[in-house]
Amino acid sequence: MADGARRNPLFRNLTAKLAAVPMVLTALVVFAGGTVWTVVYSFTSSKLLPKLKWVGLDQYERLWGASRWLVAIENLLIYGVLSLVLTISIGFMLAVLLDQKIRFEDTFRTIMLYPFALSFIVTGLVWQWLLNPEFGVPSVIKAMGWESFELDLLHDPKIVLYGLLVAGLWQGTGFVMCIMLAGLRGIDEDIWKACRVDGIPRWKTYLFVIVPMMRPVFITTLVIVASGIVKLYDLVVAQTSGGPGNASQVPAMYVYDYMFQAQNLGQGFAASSMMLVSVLIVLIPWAYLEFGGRKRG
Amino acid sequence: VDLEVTHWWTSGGEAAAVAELAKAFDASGDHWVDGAIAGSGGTARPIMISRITGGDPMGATQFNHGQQAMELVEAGLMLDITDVAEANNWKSIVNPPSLLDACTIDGKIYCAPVNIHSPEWLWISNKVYEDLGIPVPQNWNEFVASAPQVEAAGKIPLALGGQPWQSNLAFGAISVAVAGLDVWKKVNVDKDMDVAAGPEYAAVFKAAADARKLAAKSNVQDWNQATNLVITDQAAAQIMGDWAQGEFAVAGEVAGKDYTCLPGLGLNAYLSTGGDAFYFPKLDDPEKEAAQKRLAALLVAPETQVAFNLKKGSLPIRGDVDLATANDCMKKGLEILASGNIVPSGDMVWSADVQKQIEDLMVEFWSSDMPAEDAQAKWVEILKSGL
Amino acid sequence: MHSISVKELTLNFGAVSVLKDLNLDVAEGEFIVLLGPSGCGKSTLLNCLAGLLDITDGEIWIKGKNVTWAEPSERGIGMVFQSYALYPQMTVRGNLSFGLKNARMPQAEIDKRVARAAEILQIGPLLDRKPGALSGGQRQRVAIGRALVRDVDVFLFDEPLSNLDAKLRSELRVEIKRLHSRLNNTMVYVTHDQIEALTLADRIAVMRGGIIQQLDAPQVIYNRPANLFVAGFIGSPAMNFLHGATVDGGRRFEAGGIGLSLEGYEGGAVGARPEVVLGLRPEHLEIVPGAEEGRTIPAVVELDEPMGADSLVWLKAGGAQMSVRVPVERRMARGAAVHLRVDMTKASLFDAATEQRI
Amino acid sequence: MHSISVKELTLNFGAVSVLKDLNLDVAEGEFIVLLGPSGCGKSTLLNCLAGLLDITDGEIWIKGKNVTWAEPSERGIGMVFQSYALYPQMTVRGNLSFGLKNARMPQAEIDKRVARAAEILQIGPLLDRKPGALSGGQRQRVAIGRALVRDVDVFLFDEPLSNLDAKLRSELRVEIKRLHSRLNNTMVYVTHDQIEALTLADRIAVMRGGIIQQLDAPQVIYNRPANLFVAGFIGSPAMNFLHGATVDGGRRFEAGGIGLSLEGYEGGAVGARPEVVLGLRPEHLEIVPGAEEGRTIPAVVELDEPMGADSLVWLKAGGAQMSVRVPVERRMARGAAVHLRVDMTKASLFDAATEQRI
Amino acid sequence: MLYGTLFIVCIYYILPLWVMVMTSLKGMPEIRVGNIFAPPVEITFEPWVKAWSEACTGLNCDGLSRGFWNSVRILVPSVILSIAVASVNGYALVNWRFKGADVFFTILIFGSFIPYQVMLYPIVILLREMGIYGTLSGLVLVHTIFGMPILTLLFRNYFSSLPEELFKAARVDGAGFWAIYFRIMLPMSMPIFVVAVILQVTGIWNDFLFGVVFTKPDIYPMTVQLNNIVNSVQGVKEYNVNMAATLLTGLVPLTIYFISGKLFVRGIAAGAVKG
Ligand SMILES: Nc1ncnc2c1ncn2[C@@H]1O[C@H](COP(=O)(O)OP(=O)(O)OP(=O)(O)O)[C@@H](O)[C@H]1O
Ligand SMILES: Nc1ncnc2c1ncn2[C@@H]1O[C@H](COP(=O)(O)OP(=O)(O)OP(=O)(O)O)[C@@H](O)[C@H]1O
Ligand SMILES: [Mg+2]
Ligand SMILES: [Mg+2]
Repeated sequence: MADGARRNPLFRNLTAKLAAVPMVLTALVVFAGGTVWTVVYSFTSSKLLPKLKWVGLDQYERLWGASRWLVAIENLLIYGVLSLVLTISIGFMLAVLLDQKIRFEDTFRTIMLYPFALSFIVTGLVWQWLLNPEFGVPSVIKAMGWESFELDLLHDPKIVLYGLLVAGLWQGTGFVMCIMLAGLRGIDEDIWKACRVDGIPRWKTYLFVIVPMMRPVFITTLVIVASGIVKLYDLVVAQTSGGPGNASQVPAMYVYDYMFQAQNLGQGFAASSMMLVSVLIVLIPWAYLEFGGRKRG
Repeated sequence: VDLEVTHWWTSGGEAAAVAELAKAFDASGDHWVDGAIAGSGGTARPIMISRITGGDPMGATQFNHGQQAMELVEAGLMLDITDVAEANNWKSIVNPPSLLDACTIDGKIYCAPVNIHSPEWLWISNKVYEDLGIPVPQNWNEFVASAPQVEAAGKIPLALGGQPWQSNLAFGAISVAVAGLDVWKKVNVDKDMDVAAGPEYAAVFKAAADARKLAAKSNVQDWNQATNLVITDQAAAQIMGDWAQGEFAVAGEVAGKDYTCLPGLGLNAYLSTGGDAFYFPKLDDPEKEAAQKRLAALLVAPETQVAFNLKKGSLPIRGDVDLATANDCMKKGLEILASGNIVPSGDMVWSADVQKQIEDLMVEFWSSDMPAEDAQAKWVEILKSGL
Repeated sequence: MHSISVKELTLNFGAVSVLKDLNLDVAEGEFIVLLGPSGCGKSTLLNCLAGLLDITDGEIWIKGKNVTWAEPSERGIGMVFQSYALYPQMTVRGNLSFGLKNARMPQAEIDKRVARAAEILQIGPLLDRKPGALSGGQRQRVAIGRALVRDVDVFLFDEPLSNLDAKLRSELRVEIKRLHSRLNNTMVYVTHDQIEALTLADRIAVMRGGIIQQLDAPQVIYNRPANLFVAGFIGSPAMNFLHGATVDGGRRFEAGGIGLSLEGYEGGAVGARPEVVLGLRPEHLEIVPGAEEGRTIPAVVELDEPMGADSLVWLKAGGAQMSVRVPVERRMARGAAVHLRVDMTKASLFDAATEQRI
Repeated sequence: MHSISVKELTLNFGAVSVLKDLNLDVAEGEFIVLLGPSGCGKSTLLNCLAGLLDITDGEIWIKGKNVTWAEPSERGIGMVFQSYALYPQMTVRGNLSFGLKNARMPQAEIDKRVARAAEILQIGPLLDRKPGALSGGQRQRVAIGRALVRDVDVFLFDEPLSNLDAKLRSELRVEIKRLHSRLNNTMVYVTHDQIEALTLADRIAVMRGGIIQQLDAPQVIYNRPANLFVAGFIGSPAMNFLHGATVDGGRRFEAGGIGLSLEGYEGGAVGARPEVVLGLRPEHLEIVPGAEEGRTIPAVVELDEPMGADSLVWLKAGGAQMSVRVPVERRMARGAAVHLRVDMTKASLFDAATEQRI
Repeated sequence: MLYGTLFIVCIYYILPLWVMVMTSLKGMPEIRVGNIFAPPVEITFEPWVKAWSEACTGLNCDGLSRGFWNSVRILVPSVILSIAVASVNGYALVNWRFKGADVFFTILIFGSFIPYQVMLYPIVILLREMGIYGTLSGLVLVHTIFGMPILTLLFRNYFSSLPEELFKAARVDGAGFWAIYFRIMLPMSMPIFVVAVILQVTGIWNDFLFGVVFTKPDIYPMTVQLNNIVNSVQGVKEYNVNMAATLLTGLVPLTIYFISGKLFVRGIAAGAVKG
């Protein structure tokens, strides 16, 4: 009599476990497996095809000796910090503007969000063109009478990152704005009232009360934006191809170039392993805040 | 039989040349399925390699011959076309023979060369100099000397695209021209690192540093945009391979009249002979294999060679064809070729990895104010790593 | 001078009129409770007083000043919210002093006020904790403290205890009452809990649909509700209603075979009316074994609900369901036929058409 | 045969043990209420009965069958949730018949059962509406109906009335009681509202920290709480506690200058104990003008809370705060010195150390 | 003031679109001389026609039209499959927790941060071993895999915001895993499905890397064709054709945003922020 007998726990809710098989496989085989595979082969001298010829840390030594990689890392840091700060702050400010019970909110929101629908390739091309000093925005400003205006965001190595930034912000702020807006809408109405009764000016309310309260939203956004930054590739390829010179190189390009163009998989894998490490640096604090924090709460 | 052929020839002249190949292939009852991937070899190669290693190979694919495809061959992924080569006697007709050597691994032939490219050309706009009222420079040194006047006239002395390989190409051209064949060979073929670090190459880097100054104002990306600067007389000159000729032709310019071409930068009439070749990944289908072999034979056949290379502006891989219709520049090239003043291309002597690193170095060099000596030192380091 | 004076206040949300020509005068130091079903406009009225909503028409005076268009912080009011609305990332001290700091009050004065509020509310030990680390009751106390430190004349409470459990609610109720008797400032308190209303208020304003139905002392509201709505709304278990008519020139009430003498009913001239409603509170009925002419209603016991201290007996009488409160010791058998003696001096009589008290 | 029998039930969430060796037998047709503070494990126990949580150890028997590892739907139970948990996208009819359809019951039978449930709960006219278009009370009725159609032996309720307002709550309470007397099946009902517990239950299980503190009939729980926790938890306003000692071999209780004779206390042998707590319910105290030796406590009136039907007077007595329930007519002046007469037959006495009733 | 700021901000956002549209309607001569912001003097739809059906890459001169249908063929099954799998994942994670589920989920989330280039090689090997490299199903699988992390997160957050009691009620009613999913959860999840669809349509439609690596020319998606057209510089860049091609490529996701932007925001509020 099966009645009351304890069934094998493995077979309890069997359907649920079967349904989760795709997820488990993806997690284990693709993500975990792929990552481990990559890391393992980063210790080999694989060229065009992966081969298990161990070379220890050679690939890493070479990587950190390559000036292009160093430039890429530095660029990623600069671009990353700027982009994080600006995307989030601009996204938040736009959300605040839209949260003022304005008319045509839908229209404004759509306008700010639509770039998100376009691919980075498109974004890169359009801004490459718009920033062209000969017929883009700079030339128009010149034509409007500001003769001395010189701004060549894409061909001056010192400022090319800002050229990327302009395009990156254009594409990404709308989405962040949406998340922020949703976050703002989730704030208890009474907090606003309490602040008004306390006589706190609006900007102070945002800065000292609302922003701290939206911490989870900020963290989510931070993670989304940060993961995008680490992956930054298409935009650079489309807009500057890493140039002028190496001025706008990013790690993902290095990985790609060395894996496929230089046909030095080992080097590419070493670089990607370093990228994974940087991802971990971003992720672990987040996971700690997000999941560690929840258990306590 | 349908055969998918992948390549990265998408610019105007290139596409026209490919059309010739396709026409010829289709004429034999087969069907050329075009798999063009725009961009450059850098974009296209990973895709091709992924497909071959991923088990979904195309029927034929373009590679620069040399070390690029070697591992694929070693992994047994490529079709051995020795029989085709023997049947058509490629050994004796392919000129220079080094082209076929690059296709040969362990005595077997794996690729069909289609053209010869030589990157060491200087293209000069005659109009710019006519306007200035000075004679058109006849070699690199004269060109450098004339540069201040060009600049004073508000034109760019040297057009250079922003893509990394163009910086690399410019350096390669300058090095053959300035250092001369022997020195070049000592370093690249005999791998003599002392020479690489020596004074001959110091001069090369010095010349490159000069060129860097001249190209400072050029801010285009694609090579053909740079060529276009010369065509439209906004720039005085460009260092580019012989394929630039196709662009001049498409624009209706006439060699000698509208523009001048100087092989080996007018200093040393040596050309390095890289080129494109087609490889044929192994397919399980015997019918397709037969078609692959038909295509291989066709690519080397004289008619195809003429039609293709005329359109592309490159040199044919066999000396026995008649290029009467060839223009001024192409003839210059053919002469050099016939005289045997050739050097092997970088693709043949250095691995992709080393070349990529040199490319990175050159990109850095051309876009910064890195001193020539530093660049040379780094360059030697990279070469040493590839020994 | 009234502490608060609302004159002809109208408030529309778009096309919907939520408050209609509302008048309300609150005396200095008075504790007013706004009571009414959900959506009747209590919070809206409170928000209008606080200046958190722009009114459509009318005037609001606080302490003799027309503040109709003044900012909330300028009105001399403090407000306590149902959800506490504490600033989660600040300590209790920060919560209390945030408004004062913003008004550029000297630190010494701030410290003094915070200390005083902490002492009054007994939250001294909590001052350096964050709201997340407080219990519901403690949070509510901090919320009150935030109003307290502002040293205002008028306190506005919007259902401050609704989020707390029953036990805590009754404790804090007593505390608020004590706070009021200590500070003696004007308080306007929104709730839908009638026990809170009855225990706290000097006067209760019963609202429905944006209109004040009755504004009076709790006992008056309870014992002499002005209309059917108030009668039904106040009291738990609810007042029993018998639909019938007054006959004999208003001397008798008759309904479904029941006849009751109206002698002793304290309303005005009743007169003969075809449709009236007689309201009888459960505790004003008494279960007696035998009928008494004109004073009792025959009834059958349906259910008996012991509630600890006393017990509620549900009966069927005169076609209606009635409840009677009895001491808990008295258990009634289901189906027993009994009689309910009516205390007519405590009954309420309403005109069925106008719903007004007669 | 017990209707439900829980044997040595243990449930851990990770390292936290929520239920500990819990035993509970419920008789056929009994109405059991689980009562306790938030987080004490009431819902957890109910979910274990329903099979919605896998228990760590122990056994659960329903109707004589060991169902410890049976699926929820196989246990012959119906469950009603606090948030109604109606399927928003289905009509009322769809909600009621969903479970039956899952069991592949013939349509005719489904229709019959739905019709019967609709008739019992008087939701016939609502059958084709969606839950969104129903009021809170109606939704709760549908939720009950969903259990009803399944024709189960055991009903499980998890705070079914908590989301409703006071008025509706008392109405539905009566309805549930009626439903029980009509269907006469076993019901386990979770609540933290003691009025619900006291009025509905045949027996109440008072829980704390995953342990049943006392399982008894409502009047016993109310009048003879087994320990301090139960005494303090049940009753609103709460029982008054005086901390003191029994002297004279257990014949007198003394605390802060108060002396009370324990004569009439119905507990067992009291004996002399240094630390005891005397519990007195507000309605078992009487305010009298003069002291009576050994029977009264002197007190000073602090506050007076009229609550409609009666009034609560808060006093300071013997160093503690006490409350007394008086008729609403009797208003007490603040500061008045009075005496409280204790009805010792209804008092409770606890050992301060073990917290158990003496 | 408020509207002024918003207006200026909007110019920044609108400008590129404006330029794209205007340029795509101009002829090449006008582009060479004119201001890029000026509306065309003479409107021509030729660039659009050319981009759609005439532009050449190599030998193929059928513009984007072929890529469009390929993209649709890739898009539809990828979107459906990835959302189906991810929603079931989210549902299983929230309501049918089993041992280790969190570990897998964590790995999955970690996966969403891995640069795609890194995974390219392992995936090539994986697909090769499965024998579906270069096929439509291979690409669909790749999109499903890479869509999984973020979508699963989205669904997980959403489902955990639904009342758990509904799930319990359904279990008491005897519904199993699939019955609850289809009959109870799905009908309640429209907002989050909208978000998922929008994200996936955008992501998959705009994808270039996977499209080019995991397919072959006869199933190249539109973005690959776009890249080919834009990068096949034949003499001078034909900006008008490029812009028209770009716009054509962006048309599908753009339309979806313009139509359902409102739902998107609502869904984001329901799924992304809670969590
Ligand atoms: N911002 C608003 N826009 C439109 N209508 C509103 C708004 N705020 C409130 N209302 C409407 O005004 C009426 C009164 O709302 P109010 O919040 O004052 O009710 P309340 O009496 O406080 O109810 P509760 O007891 O539920 O808090 C309700 O019908 C409500 O729907
Ligand atoms: N899934 C879970 N994981 C860990 N702990 C849990 C979980 N569910 C409940 N608990 C803990 O178990 C204890 C009992 O919870 P339970 O929901 O049974 O309380 P309750 O008596 O129903 O309270 P309430 O009156 O608030 O509904 C609580 O301390 C709670 O924090
Ligand atoms: Mg309200
Ligand atoms: Mg519970």
